[in-house]
Amino acid sequence: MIVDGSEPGMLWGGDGESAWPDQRPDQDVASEERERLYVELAGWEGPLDLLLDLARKQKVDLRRISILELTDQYLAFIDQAGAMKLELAADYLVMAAWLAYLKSALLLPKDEQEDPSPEELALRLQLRLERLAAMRDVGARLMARDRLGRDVFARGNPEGLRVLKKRAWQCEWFDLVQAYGQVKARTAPVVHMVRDRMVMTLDSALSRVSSMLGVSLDWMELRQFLPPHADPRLRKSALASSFVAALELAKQGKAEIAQDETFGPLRLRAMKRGKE
Amino acid sequence: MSEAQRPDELTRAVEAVLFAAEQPMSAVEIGEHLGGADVRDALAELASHYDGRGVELVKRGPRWHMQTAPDLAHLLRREREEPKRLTRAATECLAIIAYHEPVSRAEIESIRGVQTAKGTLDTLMEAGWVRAAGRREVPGRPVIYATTPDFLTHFGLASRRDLPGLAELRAAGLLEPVEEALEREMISPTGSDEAPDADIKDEDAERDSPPSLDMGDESA
Amino acid sequence: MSEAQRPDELTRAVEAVLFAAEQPMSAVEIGEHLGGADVRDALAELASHYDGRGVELVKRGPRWHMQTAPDLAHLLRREREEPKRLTRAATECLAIIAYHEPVSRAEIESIRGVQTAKGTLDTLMEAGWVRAAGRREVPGRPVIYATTPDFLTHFGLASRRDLPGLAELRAAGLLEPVEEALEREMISPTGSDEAPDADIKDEDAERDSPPSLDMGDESA
Repeated sequence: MIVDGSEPGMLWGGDGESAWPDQRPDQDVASEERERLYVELAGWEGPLDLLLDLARKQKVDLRRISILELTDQYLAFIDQAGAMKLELAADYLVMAAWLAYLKSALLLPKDEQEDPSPEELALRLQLRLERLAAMRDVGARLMARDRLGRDVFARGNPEGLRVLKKRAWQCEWFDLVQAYGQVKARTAPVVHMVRDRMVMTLDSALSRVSSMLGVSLDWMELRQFLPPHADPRLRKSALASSFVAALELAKQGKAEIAQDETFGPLRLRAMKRGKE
Repeated sequence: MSEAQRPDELTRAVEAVLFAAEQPMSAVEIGEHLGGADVRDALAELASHYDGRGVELVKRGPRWHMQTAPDLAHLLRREREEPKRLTRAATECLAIIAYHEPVSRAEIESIRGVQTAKGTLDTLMEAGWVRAAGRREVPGRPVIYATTPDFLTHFGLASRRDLPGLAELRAAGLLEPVEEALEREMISPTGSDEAPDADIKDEDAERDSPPSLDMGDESA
Repeated sequence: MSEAQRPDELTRAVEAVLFAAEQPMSAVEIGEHLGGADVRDALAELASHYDGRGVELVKRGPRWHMQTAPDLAHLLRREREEPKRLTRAATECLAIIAYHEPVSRAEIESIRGVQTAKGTLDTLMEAGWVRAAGRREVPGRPVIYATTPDFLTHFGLASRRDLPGLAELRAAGLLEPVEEALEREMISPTGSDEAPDADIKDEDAERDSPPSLDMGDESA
C-alpha cells in the first residue's frame, strides 16, 4: 500500500479532531473490553497521538524508544480494534500499513535498503513524537501557571479610567466669511429676479412684431424682428416670444406665415387687406 | 523604597480579598471568607497603611472597600481635546448669527434657505461662540441668538463691524456661484449693495437689491 | 502602623491610576494619562513597595497591572468560577503558537499530526490570547498566528522568554523543525532531496509549510 516510504500522519483522515472528542471520557463507563478500547480510541487525536501514548507507556526517554516495539504495540492495537469491528479512521490504518512497512524494512539486511533508510524513517518518527511530546508538556506547564482570573486576581471593581473627549471646534475667519458669501449667493432672490427678467414678454413681442410688420410689405424672416444687439439669452427669449406673437397675429388675420421646408426659415408678412 | 515592615499573613490575605472584591465587604464577611478569622486588627492596619497613598481603604457603614484617594479622583476622568472642524451647516449658521444678530432660529433658516438642525446651534454654543440672547417679543417668543466675546477673540475681530461687507465679499469672489454674464451686468455705478448693516432684519437683507440691478425688458 | 515614608505625588498618582485601570497599562500610557510624566521611577518604587504584600504590581510584556499575590490563590479561588478549561487540542495549539510564533495553521497541524478544527483557533482568539499576525509570503500566503499581550498577562509571563521550559526546549533542539534535526542527527546527509509532501497531501490552500517547520515526511 505504501511504496514511497512516506510517513503517514500527515494524511488527514478527514475527520481529525472534529470527529473525536478532545477529552478522554472517564474509564468508569467502560466495563467491557470492547467498549473500553473504543472509548480509548475515541480519546486520541489521530495516530501520532496514539503512538505518543504507547511510547510513553514504554517509560523510557523518547530518544531511546524502541521503534520496533512501538510498531508492534500499534499494530496489535489496530488488530484488536479490527477484530472487534470497530470503525477506524483511515489515517489509523494508513499509519498501521506504514509502520508494518517500516518494521519489515528495519528487519531486512542492510544492503538491500533503499533511500531513505529505515533508520532515517524511524528517526523521523521519533523526532516528530518528541516534538509533539514537548508541546504537550509545555502546554500543561503553561496551563498550570498562576493564571489571572483563576489564581491571581485583578481588582474586582476598578473605577476605570475614562478619557472624556472634549471637542475643540475649529473654524477660521475665512471659512466664516466664505460661508456667509455662499449663503447670500445661494439665497439672494435678487439674483433670480434678474435672471428671470432676461426675457421678452409676449406683450412686448406682439407690439414689436406688429409695428414692424406695418412698415414692410415684403416677406421678412422671423429673426429680423429680434432686437439686433441683445444679449444672446435675451435673443433666445425674444425669438420664442416673437414666434408666439407671429402665430397670434396670423390667428387674428393680421399676418401670414410661410415655411418652405421643415426647420427652414420662418417668413412673415402683413396680410393684404384685399385677400381677406 | 522597600517596606521595612512586612504585613503578616492575615493582613496580606485581607488586603488581597478586598482588592479582588467586587462589592464592599463587612469585617464579618471577610473573616468568613478567610475561614472565620478575626480581621479587625488587619483592617485597622491596612487602613493606616494606605492612609496617604494613592489608594485608600475606607469604611462605609459596616463595609470596607478600597478606592482611589478622593484628591486624585480627577485622574480618573481626564479630558482630552479633540480638534474638530466645524461642519458646513454650523459655519453658515455662525456666519448668519454674526452678520444679523440677534436672530431666531426661524430667521436663520429663512436666510439659509434650509432647515437648521438643533444640534447645529448646540455645537456653536458648546464651542462658546454663540449664546442665547433672550427672546424676541413676537408671538411664540422665539429664543434669539448672538455671538459671544469669545467669538470675537477666536476670529481676531475687534468688533462685528470688522466683518467684511457684501461688496468686499463680492470683490473677493466670495459671492459664488454667480454667473459671469450677470456679474458683468451687475457692476453698476449705483452699487449700493453695501452691508453688513448689522441690524437689518433678514427680510430686509433679502430685499437689499439696489434698483440698478433691475434688468428690465428692453422691449420698451 | 503608619507609613514612615509617604509616597510622592507622582507615585500616588501612578498608584491610583493602576488601581483604577481596567486593563494593564504600559509606562507610556500611564505617563500620557498623567499629562506626559515619566513614571518609570514611580513604577519601580511601587513594585518594590508592593513586593511581599497581598497585592503586587507586575509587569507583563510592556504593560503593568496590579494583582493579588499568587500564594494567596487558595484563599481567593473559593466560590469563583474557574475560567473555562481549554480542550487538549486548544492547549496544544496555544503551546505551539507560543513556542514557535508566528506559525501557520499547516505548521501547527504538522506538529500535531492531525487537522486542527476551525473552532480551536477561534477559541484561542476569542480568549484574546492569539491573534492573526499577517501572512507568510510563500505560495498560498497563509495566515500566521502569534500570541497577544493578553496572553502574557493571563499566564503571568514577563515576556515570551519566560515561557516555561523554553530554554531547555531550545537547548534540546526541540523547537527546530524535524528536517533540521534530522540533518544534524544523520551522519550521512544522504537521501534528503526533499519534496515536502505537505504540498501534495494537503491540496487545499494550506501548502505553506515553510522549510523551517516542515515536519514532513519526505518521500524519497
